[in-house]
Amino acid sequence: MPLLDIESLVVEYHTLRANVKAVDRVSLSMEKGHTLGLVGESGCGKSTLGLSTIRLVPPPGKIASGHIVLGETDIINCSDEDIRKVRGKRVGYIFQDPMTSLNPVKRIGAHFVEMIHTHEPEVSEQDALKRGKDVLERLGILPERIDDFPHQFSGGMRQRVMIGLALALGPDLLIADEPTTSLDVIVEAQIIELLKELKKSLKLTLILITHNIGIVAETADRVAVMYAGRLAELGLTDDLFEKPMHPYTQALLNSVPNITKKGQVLSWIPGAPPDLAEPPPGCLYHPRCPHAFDRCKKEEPSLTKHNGTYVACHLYDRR
Amino acid sequence: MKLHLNKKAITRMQGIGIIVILVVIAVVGIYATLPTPGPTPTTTTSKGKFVIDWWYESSGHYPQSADQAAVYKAQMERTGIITVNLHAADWPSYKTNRDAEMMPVYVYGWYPDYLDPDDYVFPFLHSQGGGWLHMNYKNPEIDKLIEQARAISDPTQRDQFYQQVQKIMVDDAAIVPVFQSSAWAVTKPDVGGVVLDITQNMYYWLITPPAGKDTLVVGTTDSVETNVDVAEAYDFFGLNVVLNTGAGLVYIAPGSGAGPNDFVPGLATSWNASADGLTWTFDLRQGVKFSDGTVFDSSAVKYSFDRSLSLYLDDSSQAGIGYKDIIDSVEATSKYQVVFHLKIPFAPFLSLMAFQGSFIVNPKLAPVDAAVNYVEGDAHASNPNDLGPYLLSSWSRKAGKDYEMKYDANPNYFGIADGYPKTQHIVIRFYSDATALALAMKSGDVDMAFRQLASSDIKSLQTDTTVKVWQGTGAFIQYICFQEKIAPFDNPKVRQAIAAALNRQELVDTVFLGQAVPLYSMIPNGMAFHQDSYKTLGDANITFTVSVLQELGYG
Amino acid sequence: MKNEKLQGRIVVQLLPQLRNLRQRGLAGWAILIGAAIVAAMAIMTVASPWIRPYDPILINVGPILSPPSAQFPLGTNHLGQDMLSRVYSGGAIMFQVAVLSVIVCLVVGVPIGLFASYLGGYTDKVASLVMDSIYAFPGLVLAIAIAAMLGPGVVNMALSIAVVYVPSYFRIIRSQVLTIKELPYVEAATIMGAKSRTTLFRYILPNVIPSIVAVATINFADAVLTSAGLTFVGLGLPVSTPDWGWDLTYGRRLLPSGAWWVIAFPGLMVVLLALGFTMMGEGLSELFNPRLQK
Amino acid sequence: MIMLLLTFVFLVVRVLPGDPASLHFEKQVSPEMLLDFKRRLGLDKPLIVQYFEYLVGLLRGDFGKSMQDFSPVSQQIFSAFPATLELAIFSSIIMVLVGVVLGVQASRSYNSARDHSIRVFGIASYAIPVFFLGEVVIMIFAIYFHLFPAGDRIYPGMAPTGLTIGGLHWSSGLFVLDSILEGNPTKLGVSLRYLFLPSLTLGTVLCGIFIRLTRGNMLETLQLDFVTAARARGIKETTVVYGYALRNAFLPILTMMGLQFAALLAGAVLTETTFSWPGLGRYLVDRISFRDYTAIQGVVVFFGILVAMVSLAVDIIYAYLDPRIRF
Repeated sequence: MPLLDIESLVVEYHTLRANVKAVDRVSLSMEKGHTLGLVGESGCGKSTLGLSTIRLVPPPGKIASGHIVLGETDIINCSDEDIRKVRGKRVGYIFQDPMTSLNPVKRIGAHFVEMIHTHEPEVSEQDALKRGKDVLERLGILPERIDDFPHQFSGGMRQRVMIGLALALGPDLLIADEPTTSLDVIVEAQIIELLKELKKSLKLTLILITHNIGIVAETADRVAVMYAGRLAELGLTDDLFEKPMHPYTQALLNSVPNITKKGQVLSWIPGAPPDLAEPPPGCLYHPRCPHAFDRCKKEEPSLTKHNGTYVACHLYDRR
Repeated sequence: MKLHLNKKAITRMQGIGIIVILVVIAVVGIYATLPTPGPTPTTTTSKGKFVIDWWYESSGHYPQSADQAAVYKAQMERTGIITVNLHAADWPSYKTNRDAEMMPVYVYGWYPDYLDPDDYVFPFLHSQGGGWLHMNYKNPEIDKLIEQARAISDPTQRDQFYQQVQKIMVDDAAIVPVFQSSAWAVTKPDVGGVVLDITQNMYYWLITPPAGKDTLVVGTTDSVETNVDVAEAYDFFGLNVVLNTGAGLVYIAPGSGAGPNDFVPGLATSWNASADGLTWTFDLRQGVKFSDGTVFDSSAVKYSFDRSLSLYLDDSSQAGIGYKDIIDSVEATSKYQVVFHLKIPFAPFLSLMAFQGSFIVNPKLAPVDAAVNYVEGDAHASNPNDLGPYLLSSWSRKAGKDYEMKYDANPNYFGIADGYPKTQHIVIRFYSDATALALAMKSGDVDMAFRQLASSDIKSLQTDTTVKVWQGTGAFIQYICFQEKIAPFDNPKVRQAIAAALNRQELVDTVFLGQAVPLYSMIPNGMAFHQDSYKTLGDANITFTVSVLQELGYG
Repeated sequence: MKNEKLQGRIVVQLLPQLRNLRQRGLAGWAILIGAAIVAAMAIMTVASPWIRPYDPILINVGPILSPPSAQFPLGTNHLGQDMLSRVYSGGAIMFQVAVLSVIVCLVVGVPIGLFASYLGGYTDKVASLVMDSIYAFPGLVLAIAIAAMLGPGVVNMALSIAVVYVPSYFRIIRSQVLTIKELPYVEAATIMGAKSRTTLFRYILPNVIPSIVAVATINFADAVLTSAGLTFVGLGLPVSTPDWGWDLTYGRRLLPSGAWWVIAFPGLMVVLLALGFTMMGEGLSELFNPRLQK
Repeated sequence: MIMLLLTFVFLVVRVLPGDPASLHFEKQVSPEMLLDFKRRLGLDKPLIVQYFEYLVGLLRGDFGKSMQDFSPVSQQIFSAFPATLELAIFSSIIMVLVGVVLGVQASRSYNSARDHSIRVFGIASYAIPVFFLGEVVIMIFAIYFHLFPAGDRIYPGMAPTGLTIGGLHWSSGLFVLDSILEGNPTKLGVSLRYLFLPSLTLGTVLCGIFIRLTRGNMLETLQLDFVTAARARGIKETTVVYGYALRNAFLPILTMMGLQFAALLAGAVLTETTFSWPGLGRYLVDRISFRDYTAIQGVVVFFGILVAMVSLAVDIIYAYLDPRIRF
């Protein structure tokens, strides 16, 4: 029984020009305690996917079809009240930019109190604060700073606070949406360390959304590669890094500098992701794919299993 | 595909939009440069139409003056030979323009001071008395007649003089009377004793309150302009406070036509004039007390007049009427007798004595060297009059306008024996305009509404069964003045032509919904010696107007 | 030579605004509708002498205060004048006042704004101080006070309104100039030794114009309302010229008699006119001032 | 700023056509009368002296003497001010409430029909002349349905006496407050009835700008990360909208309130004339027809001072509300 089960999810953005499928028939499922790395270029729909798991796709985007089931709650069809109970209580969410993710006019403590109160009204204010302090302490922030305003914290600190808020109610699932993108390298490292450590200590179920394959490599059990709103490849981290199957994945890996190899020329992916308003027929990757053959231009590849890894590419399902 | 079209459509629309804007700006711009009707204070008398620059007062000093102006314009232009450019000015500017003698044709109004025909001819037709109007009209003949008329008291002789005066008035047509406004009051049905006579006074002591009450609540839009001191007050309401809280030597019998025999005793019980009309002797009522208990006697009378004449404040009634030109001195010959020595024989002297400007103040309350002004929160100190039927018991002003006034019956009033005042307490509430007052009357907030109700309100109240509407002859007259310095208004023919083009009845019906009366003489209807002289020129006598103006080369 | 190059840059500067125009659908519609209304009214006013059934100042053409009827579609007022005719011709004064005041504002406000802010230093300080103090003050009250001193008349009304609205021009221009002054291509020009006059008129002015247009349109709307207000407090023109503001003023006195038609129609015209200008102004500023967008 | 305005007004009053003194008289007067009049008003001294005397006077709260009845203008202004203040307070309450609520509604249903209709209402309300709306409102509520009085504040007899403790006696001039202090529900009712139409009119006309402002800011803040983050933490929607977004959008609204105060006063002048509300605005208009220059000048200056004080107050509150600003 998976904790999270996403079934051919479609998320559309309605703009003046066209309806863009930001997420197109994506299916995923996650077991308790696992960590999924969700990678892909920016704009490939990974954040949208993340947000749709708590039904928080920003307008004009909306979930067009598919199922999302968390435990036994049907995320897509349950009432606003139920989904609200899910958010923060059962799913913690960490955002990309900690600088703007805290209410500038509220003290840190207020954030904790408010959150805990909304979900557990019975808890007294003191207890709530107490909890907040504990969490902060564990995240390496002096408890007394709970009375400060966000603008008095550094980026890294704020991200810790965000993590703290996300974890405060011990959620079943933690979604970290590019948690380190806006931070400098050193802080980034610290945050990642923190996440790994928390993951172990709290047996977190974690979805780590990022475009930084490096991070995925060291944290995730499984990796899902998204391209232009579709799943390109999904498999265990090791396999995927050992022998990437989808040409896109391969390109992605090649574009990462590898200090172990000497004199390696850093490669990049030619061309740009397709305009989803007028998506090309067939495989969305074929305009950039070195191995593309004419079937790719006509027929859209489906996700098929090849020794443990799911991949959507015609190279692997020859008929 | 569809979307694309839409996009283009929007763009095109906006293109059009921008163009339209430009068009609009252009059109409007051109339009704005067209000649604008700005004031041009000169009369162009070219061949063709006869153009009149016609001025009126626009800040509500006269009733519905703007409406009147609109009517005048329409009536003049009906002749087809006249074009009227209206010019408005607020009261102060209007007066400066008048003094600058730059208004060719202008409309003025008049409330009487003392009730006598003299007060309707001397200040207008007499070259000296009418100086304040700046019409530059001078006719020695009429001057002489007026002076003779005011000097003698024999009615029949005066009548003859005034007949001639009113005849010459029309021949010269220097000043054209238009209408005389009626006085109006609205009360609850069970209020009685309201007297609206030609004096324009409101005698509160004659009014009987609503059944079972001893208080009468009056609403008004009037407000004291300067103060209620005999020596300075010259506005209607200020003088009316004087009337009800003070007392004069004689009164004009309420409801009478203010004829020669209509004078009744006040503080004086009897009086007589010397043969030459230069000395007047008054025997005073005995046992009258001021509110502080001191006894009223001739010294108070002498004090009052000496004070007014020595102060002679610029905006006072005494200065306005010119008391100093009439009264030489006041002499207290005994404790209860005073003698007035006059400079000229003055027939309307009794009327002058009945006028509030001649009322008697309490010497203790009225300092000899200064006028008594409003004192915040102290009605007693604000009002030097305390011989009348009422005492001013409270008076509050807000933002320079009256807010509430209370009269209580004066225990020392000499008329108590005769059962006056009939109402013990009068409360006067001040409403900021006619609309508010009308609505207050309709909703029963007040027992009585007196001045100023708009004619449209009166009309609607007349059909209202829950109220009673009282009408009386008004002594307010309105008239048209010509600036004889400006050609061609120095020509009597032209002035007659304009007078003839008027349609007084239409004006009265349109502007005042029939609540005023056409006036064909400076001496108002209902007053002695009145004669409808201007009828000879007729109303809306277009043929006359056109013929005259054509003779002069217009049209 | 080099100037021409820079000219090219200006075009580049203005382009985004034009592209903007194509994108923002709503704003475009607002402008269009607003303009249409205003145009309609302007035309109506200009054409009134030919289309109105009666002379609007003729009295007793019908019964006094007769409600709307077949013969008098908008009824008659307290002098028996035909309201329809008055409504047709009643816009003249407002248009004149509005246009005049806007012209005055442009003539006075724009130069002051440009020079003060371009020169900076004391000129700027003093100018801003004066302008801000006027700007912060209740406009109508100031207008009333000034109009009261100047006395009635189209020009005087326009002047008193202009005094109130010059500051808003000044402010917008100033803020724009201050930003544009810093733009690289302007600095480039100065470095390349362009005369300050050239910089001001060739490079800065063109970029300020759009916002000036926007302000001017709003100013039109305000001028219309203010002139009506001035008339209402008795500082208007003589009765002889039909004017919506005047009818509103007099209508108030007729309220107790329940003659709604005397105020309703002139009032609606004023609202429409102001609305038209406002919509145009809103649209324009939405196009030109990115800050106001959304 | 006030100084500047003051000087401006002073000069306007003195320099512009028409010597105030000579305008005052009914008939042409002798020079000595004129001089006497001028002396009574201190108009005989040279301009600069008058100016400084005026300034000194102002510091003592003395606005000079009315040219009409020679009573001190300051007294008249202060007796009229409470009415205006009361009107201003109530109409700004209506203005802000209506504006903010509608604005929030609009922003929550972005681009929907509701949103557009609210926006149109906003623009329209800006384009309506106060006095026209006032007349319409009177026509409907007062003339036809007799629900509310058509004008004036409250008839004198009903004026509440305010707070009375033993012999001590204090009234603020704000009838609503006074009648509460007096503990007289009927008077409170009456005061409110008289107050309703004027403040409704003024409030409605001015709420447009708040609709636009609130809407704009809400749209921005609602898209900020911390709002999404709050939602992601499962905070209740109402809390998110009002506690988060509105709280953050409030500062600009507050600033606007400061700016709008001037517009409020201006609107009050017309509203008071329409409803014959006995406040400063009406006083000003009355005095214009008398050419009572000292009074006009007094009112204008007084308004200037008010505006300045309010904007100062706003700045202070602003600093207090925004944790990022600390002195």
